Amino acid sequence: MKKRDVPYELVDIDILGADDKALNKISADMSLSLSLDEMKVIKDYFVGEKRNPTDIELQSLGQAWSEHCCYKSSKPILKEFVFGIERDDVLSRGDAGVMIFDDDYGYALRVESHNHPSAIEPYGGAATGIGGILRDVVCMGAQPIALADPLCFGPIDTKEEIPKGIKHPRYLVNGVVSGIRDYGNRVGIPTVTGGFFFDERYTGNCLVNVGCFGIVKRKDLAKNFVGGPGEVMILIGGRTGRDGIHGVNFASKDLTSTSQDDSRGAVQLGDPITKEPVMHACFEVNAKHLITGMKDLGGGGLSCVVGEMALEAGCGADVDLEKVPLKETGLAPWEIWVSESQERMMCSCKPENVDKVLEIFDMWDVLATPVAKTTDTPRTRLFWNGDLIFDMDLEFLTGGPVYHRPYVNPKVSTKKAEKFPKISDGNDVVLTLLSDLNVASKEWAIRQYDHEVRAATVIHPLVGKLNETGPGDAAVLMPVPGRWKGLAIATGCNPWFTAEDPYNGGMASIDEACRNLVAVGAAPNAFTDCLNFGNPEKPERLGEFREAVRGIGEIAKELGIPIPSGNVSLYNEAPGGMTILPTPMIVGCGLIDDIRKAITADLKKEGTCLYIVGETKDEMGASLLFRKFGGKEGQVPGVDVPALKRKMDSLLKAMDKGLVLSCHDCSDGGLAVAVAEMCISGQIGAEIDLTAVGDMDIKAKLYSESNSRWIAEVDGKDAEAFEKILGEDAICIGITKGDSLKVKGTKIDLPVNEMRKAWNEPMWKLMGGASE
Amino acid sequence: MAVIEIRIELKKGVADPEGMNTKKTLESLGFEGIENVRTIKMFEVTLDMPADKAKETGEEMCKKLLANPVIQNFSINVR
Amino acid sequence: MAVIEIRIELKKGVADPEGMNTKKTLESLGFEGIENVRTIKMFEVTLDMPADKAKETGEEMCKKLLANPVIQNFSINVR
Amino acid sequence: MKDVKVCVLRIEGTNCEDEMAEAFNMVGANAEKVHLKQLIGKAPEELVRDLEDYDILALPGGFSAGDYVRAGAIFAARIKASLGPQLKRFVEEGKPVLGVCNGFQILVELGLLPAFEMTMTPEPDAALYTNDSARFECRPTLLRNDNKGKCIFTKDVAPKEVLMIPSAHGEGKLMSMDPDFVQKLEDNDQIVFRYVGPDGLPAEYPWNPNGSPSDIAGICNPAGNVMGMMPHPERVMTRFTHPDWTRGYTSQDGDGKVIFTSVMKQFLK
Ligand SMILES: Nc1ncnc2c1ncn2[C@@H]1O[C@H](COP(=O)(O)OP(=O)(O)O)[C@@H](O)[C@H]1O
Ligand SMILES: [Mg+2]
Repeated sequence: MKKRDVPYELVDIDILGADDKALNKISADMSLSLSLDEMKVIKDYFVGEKRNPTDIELQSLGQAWSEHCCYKSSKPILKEFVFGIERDDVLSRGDAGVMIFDDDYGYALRVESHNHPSAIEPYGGAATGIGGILRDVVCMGAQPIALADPLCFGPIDTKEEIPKGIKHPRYLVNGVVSGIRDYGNRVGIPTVTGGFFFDERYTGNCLVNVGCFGIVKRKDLAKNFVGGPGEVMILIGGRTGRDGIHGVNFASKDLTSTSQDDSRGAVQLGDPITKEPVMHACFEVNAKHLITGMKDLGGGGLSCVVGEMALEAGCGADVDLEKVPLKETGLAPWEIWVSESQERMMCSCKPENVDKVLEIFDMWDVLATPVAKTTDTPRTRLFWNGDLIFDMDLEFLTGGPVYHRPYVNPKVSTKKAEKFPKISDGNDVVLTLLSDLNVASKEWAIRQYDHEVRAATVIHPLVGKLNETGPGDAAVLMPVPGRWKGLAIATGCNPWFTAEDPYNGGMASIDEACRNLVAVGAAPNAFTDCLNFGNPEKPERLGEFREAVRGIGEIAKELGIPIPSGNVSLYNEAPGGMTILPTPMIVGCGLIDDIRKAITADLKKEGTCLYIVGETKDEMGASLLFRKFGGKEGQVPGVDVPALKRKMDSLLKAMDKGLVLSCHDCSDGGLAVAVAEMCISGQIGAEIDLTAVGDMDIKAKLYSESNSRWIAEVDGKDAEAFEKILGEDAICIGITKGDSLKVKGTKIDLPVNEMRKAWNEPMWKLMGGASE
Repeated sequence: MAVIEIRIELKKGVADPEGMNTKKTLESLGFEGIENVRTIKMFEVTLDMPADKAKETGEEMCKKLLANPVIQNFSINVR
Repeated sequence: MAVIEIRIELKKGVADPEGMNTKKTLESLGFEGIENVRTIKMFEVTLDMPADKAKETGEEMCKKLLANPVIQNFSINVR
Repeated sequence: MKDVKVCVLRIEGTNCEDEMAEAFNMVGANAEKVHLKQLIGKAPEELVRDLEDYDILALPGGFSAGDYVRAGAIFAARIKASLGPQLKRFVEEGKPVLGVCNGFQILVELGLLPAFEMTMTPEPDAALYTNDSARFECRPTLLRNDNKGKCIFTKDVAPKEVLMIPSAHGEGKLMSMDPDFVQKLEDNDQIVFRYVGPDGLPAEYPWNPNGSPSDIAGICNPAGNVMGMMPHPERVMTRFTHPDWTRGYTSQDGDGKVIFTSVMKQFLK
């Protein structure tokens, strides 16, 4: 290592003369997180260049070649199963996916993880997660219209001692929800859907997944790369500082008990009030067609965005690094280059438009600085006051390694080894399931989020009587003022299924997203995913990942529904090596032609018929009942995709004809919990008779979590028409009546108010505050 | 009875958006010569215990709830 | 150069929901003997001027922006 | 009807301006979103605007300047420093001024509400303070029109009529240290909306989401042309953004619309 004799910090690294040990030492000393093999490839490159690299060049490689930036372990698997489900209505697969919404508009979708920063600093980690996902949508030229936040934590009611270096789940939940609230509410984008998953296996490594959805005039759809050589690249928004250095490397390794102290630089607070005008200004320059491309600064900061924007257009870039506006003086060039300071975007424009672009940013009091020019050779060159300090081939820099790592397929849970737990046939089981934190009301969080700002929320996250609500399935938005066309958004994921049977679990996640969308009357149109898994260098973990992705890919392909965007988060392992539940988080988007036909889950009146749509099978594996009462093994629910398709089509048809009063999907806790939830939100009881559901034990009928099922409420006068459309897929299971839920052949006889209390109170009690 | 003041401030190097926005506004109101604005959060806690015990308790409170050691420093002052 | 600390607290008699909430949470974590928790907001302002002028400026800042006289008192401390 | 020009004023962090402008446009006005900089000449020439050219001023919701320091304080301070006299004139001419949520907080910080003694008091007479729950509350609220006829924003609302208008705020408790505060408001017919429970009885939490004394949700100035309210009428212009519309409805109009039609009425002459 040799400090160069210049009035700023620059070091030449002797890689040409380094042996294996020295290469490892360089990687460790500079926190590059590069393996020996990777260091060797880099050495070969510089042998070819006949010189040693500078520190900034090596740092740049460390960023670009991280798992987070280049998907080196996951890419082959994604390619094999989920990429390339083509359909004509995919408008873009950029930083966010964009699909056709109607003749004039497209909608954008993307979900991303912010797991490791949130485990260390929940408030700032979650807030900057929201900030980052917003930028992914903004750089498509799309106005964000909704946020989603599926979250996974350790049990907040745990009585156990939390290991050192780990924060209590309750503290994490509070911090994460506050962070999402303060950022989302302040930028004025409604958080309309999400999820909470609680399990011991998330205690050491919580998951914070955030999704964003936007709407864009098709003629204004932005590109995420430059238009060609000779253009100017303008850095927009926040200043660059030492915050957020090495964030991507941090995201690409397991957490350790000292992560807290080591990774301080990777944690930031986020500044929504800088972001808000940045969004306005970006839309304005884009709508006026003054720019050629736009991309956000996320993982890897400038080091990733400049190269990616240029290379995609076959160009290179010359950067004047000293022009980057800084938060503090004295940053080394490499720090500026890799810093992940928040609230920054990059855009490119023709030289003649620079002044007009700068004027608009100035009007919004947003800092904007030309920092680079595009060239016609695919190389990035960095200058510091004219000195060349970085000169690299872009293909090499951004290409990154690809690994076909070894994997073993996991052993799956079977019916043969099933142990059905001893349970009563009375009220206590239903109440226990309703008050399980994974089922119980999430109102404590939902009402802290503004889910109505922008005045376009048609179906809210909680449904039913005012201030006496129950759980909804999907949110529905009316994104274009004056048009009735709607966009529905829902999450789907079953980490417990995925742990016991990753292939079926992957399928079930998509199935659930579809069920939720169809339950409100929307036809599934596209998915985005955030694949949260463990360390891919362990063959068992990679096997789980591969099987889950195979499940997701196969069902999406067979349904013909594209996945135009997504994100992978690996290395989710806690200090001590405890791995998370494999968690393929799916967010689905659906379209509904007329939102006035949308449907909610709350029972509407007494004396109507209740149907179950879809076949109930003896599939108890990984069910909530088994988890709660100590059942073992069992068949994990699979998906019959043609049947799913048929049921979705006919149910949507019945809804379109106005035959369905309310509808709710069956998921955790099966049919019993689904009906109970509909009673809770409608404040109406029901009398259920499951004789026609098949010849299984009544307990399996009540609590099996077979996929592709819904409960539908139908007015007596419409029953015949409904049955005609649904055919054998719908079975009448009872009527709405009185103020208790009764199930024939069991001792279940539960007042709605008692169910409401069991369902409503747990999270309020644990997190503090008064419930409805 | 003891009254303690718990003072929680951001560590050096952690950006303070509220401070920055406040600075900007003060400047737009015509104030000059502002080098920096930092926000600090304080809790005044009245405890039914002797002063030395109160200080210890305050430290526990910071560790368990009030401060995040990753980005914040705390100090306790017994009044 | 002067550093002033502007301390903004609620007037006596104004309930402090954030303080009460914090108290409840601390109690749920097992802390005992808490009589009261009040929240106080502070701004640390670095000013390029002599100390006496800085104090005056701080007062102006409170009147113009930082405090609402209906519910809040302020005090300024020059460091 | 003449072209009714509405200035929907914003700065960074204002975030309900789109729906506020849309709401006015839906009732036939011509609403423009205007940045404060445009009104004080700190903008390119073609963007400079004069407050005087507008018929209505609307301060939308959001988190202006992040609600840092205190909700609405920063925006109010900036308006006061740069636009005070024009704004005072605007109000004295009897032109309508509407503040919703953050807009209400700004009107109070500006001294335009309650403004017992003069058009615009030099210091605030009240404060919108942290909700009793100490949490941001996004939930449906029922508002009863308790105005006796002075407020120009409720001309079309029947006395004691109840509207469902949703709330979403963390600081909405209207406070004053004056023990006669509510009585004074009452005497001047300055109370516009009170939160009520579903049975029309006094609202308990969560129906009163912030603990505001006497369940006050919105007030006007003594002249009746400046109104501030915490709940968001612009979010319920159609029935289909009400949280419970799937349980049945009689009109496709939302409950918020009548506030906008009311104020437009005076331009119909
Ligand atoms: N699991 C996945 N399924 C589909 N697309 C994916 C998946 N993971 C990543 N992608 C897509 O690959 C591209 C690169 O992802 P990423 O590196 O996370 O983006 P960014 O550079 O914005 O952080 C994006 O277009 C993203 O949508
Ligand atoms: Mg991105």
